[in-house]
Amino acid sequence: MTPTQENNQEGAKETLFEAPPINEQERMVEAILFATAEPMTVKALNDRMPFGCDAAEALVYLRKRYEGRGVNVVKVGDAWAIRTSADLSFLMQKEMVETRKLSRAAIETLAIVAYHQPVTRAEIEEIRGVSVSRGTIDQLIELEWIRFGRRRMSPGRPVTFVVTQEFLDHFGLESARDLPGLKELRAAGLLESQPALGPLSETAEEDIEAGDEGQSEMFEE
Amino acid sequence: MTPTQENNQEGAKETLFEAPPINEQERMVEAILFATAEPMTVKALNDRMPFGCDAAEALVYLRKRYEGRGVNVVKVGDAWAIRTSADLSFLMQKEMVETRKLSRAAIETLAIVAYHQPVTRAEIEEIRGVSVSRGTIDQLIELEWIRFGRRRMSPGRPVTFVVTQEFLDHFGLESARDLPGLKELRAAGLLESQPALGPLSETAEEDIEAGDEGQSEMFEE
Amino acid sequence: MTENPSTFTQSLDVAERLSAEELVVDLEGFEGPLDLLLTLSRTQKVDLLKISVLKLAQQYLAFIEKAKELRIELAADYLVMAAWLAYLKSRLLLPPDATDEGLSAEELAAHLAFQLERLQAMRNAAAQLMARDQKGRDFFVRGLPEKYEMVRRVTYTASLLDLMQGYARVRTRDEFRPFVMDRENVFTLEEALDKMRHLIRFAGEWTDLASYIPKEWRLDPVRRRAATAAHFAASLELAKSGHVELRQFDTFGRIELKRKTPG
Repeated sequence: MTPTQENNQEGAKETLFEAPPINEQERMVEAILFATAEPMTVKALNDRMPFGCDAAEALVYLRKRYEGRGVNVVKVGDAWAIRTSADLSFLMQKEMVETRKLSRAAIETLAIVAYHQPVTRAEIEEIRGVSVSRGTIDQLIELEWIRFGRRRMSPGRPVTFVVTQEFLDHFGLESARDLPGLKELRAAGLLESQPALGPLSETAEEDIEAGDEGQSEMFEE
Repeated sequence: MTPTQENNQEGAKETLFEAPPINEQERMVEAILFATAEPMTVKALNDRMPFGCDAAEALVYLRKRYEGRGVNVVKVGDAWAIRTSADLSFLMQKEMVETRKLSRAAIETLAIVAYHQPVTRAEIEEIRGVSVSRGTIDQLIELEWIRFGRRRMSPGRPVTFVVTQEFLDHFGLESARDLPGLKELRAAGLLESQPALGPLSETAEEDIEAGDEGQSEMFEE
Repeated sequence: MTENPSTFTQSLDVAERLSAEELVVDLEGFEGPLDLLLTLSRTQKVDLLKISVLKLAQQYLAFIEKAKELRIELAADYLVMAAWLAYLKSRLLLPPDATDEGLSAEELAAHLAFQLERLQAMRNAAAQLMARDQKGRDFFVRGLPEKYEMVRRVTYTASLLDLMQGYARVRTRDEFRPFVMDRENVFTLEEALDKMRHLIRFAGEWTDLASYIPKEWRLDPVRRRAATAAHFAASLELAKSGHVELRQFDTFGRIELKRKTPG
């Protein structure tokens, strides 16, 4: 028996205790990462795989195999997981956009802010003649059409509301001053008869004291 | 401009409305199937993919890609899923789901439904020679392995039972046609419903005259 | 099915009888008479299709007898099966009755053999099914499924016109009234008069004033009021000009009108 043969025989004996070929190990890592409910560390992978396996090496191959695929092998902390490729995340959710018309209360509130800014909530209520719900203000803030302005230097230091740049963009206005006045509204046929006051009087307080015509909200539904 | 250039331009314009290339579609199907534990129908896949995609074609490529891998693309009824390769089950001790041991009655009833579907309760009882307890049916329904099929168009309009997609998924079957030994059983005439003649069929004579064996439907609510 | 009846008792050898006794003790384990028959048939060690139903009937009846001796309560279906098998046995032993129109004993026996074979086949199928790779035991689903989310996003819209109308609404009181709306709900005297002039020619009898109001003006209260007023005013005009007579029997009662006959 030549030494070579001897070596071969020894080699054959060893294979009984040898780790599976690397591509088999790669399959194993793939199956485990697919089925586990949490990311797996290399150690945890090795603990599960047959004796002698090298999960770290198998991971290198697996990672390469999934490069550019719909899912990728990614490192999460010191553990590994299979995750949806970032560019395909849109497949995991469906966005349904629903367009709704703003409620009458919201439009009126918005209009008052636009014409009277900066305006307090109490003033808005005075002008509309009905209380303004918290939800209406919140909705307009969320739409980024109004925002908080400076606090009024009057007792209680109430917050004021002003319209935003977003509002101007949406309604195609250069500034809130470009809003058509009541005269123009009338000319446009939006108003039928004489109003008591101009819309752009400088201070809201005056409007309320003098005009007071927003009190009875006849069109409120 | 040469005609070729013109064509190119036209081609470029069209791509704006064209489906993504097939390898992109394959990635998408891959991502969607990886993300879910439930089998997905081709229709459900198409619904989630961009307009113009052909999930069925992408699936052909994807299935081939995962042949021999640690996870495989499998067909379940008219749906598709990714499942770990069965030869790697030894790695999955942790993922194993402890299933309640089914009674002999439940296992036999399940087999009868699978091989004889759609089958009425009376037919199951005729085959087993014993009444089927409500609990047995309930257990199989709860496991989502059987469900109600269409009512039989025979007197009393008895309900029938059929196996579910979950049944196919659980037992790794592409369809009910792939049940083991189905062909042989059919060839041996053992799946034909024969008129009941024995002493345990309550209304044997009438049944024969009426030419139908589903008369006594005890499960009718 | 050609066995000699006299050989039956002997054919139940000691081993069989012993096994039958064991069966008696284990009766609880059987799922009905068919199951018992299937178990008994195994002692014949032949293909189920070639089974001797006569012999099987004999075995079954012997088993039932034994159970009775041991005062084991038998479920009714075991007894029904015993009675049927006793009948079948006698039929199989007697020469066939040519006048009998029913199924022959051989046909009944063949069907029982079929039932046994089918039950056995289903048991084998069940075993094969359960031996398959199973989900959650041999193969596994995705452990980290991702949620498919339906994101509902609501966008609100309003135009500059909405805004201006809203403001106009707030800044004006009843002065601001949609012009068109009013028009829609006004039934003018002229219209009523015009219409009634044509209709009263046919009003030879007393008729309710309300019946002159067009259908589409009757449902909505606002419109009905407007139309009623217009028609009432018109009827006064017509009475004044001498075209109709009016009458009302009590306050708020219905108003009736009639064409005034000339002269």
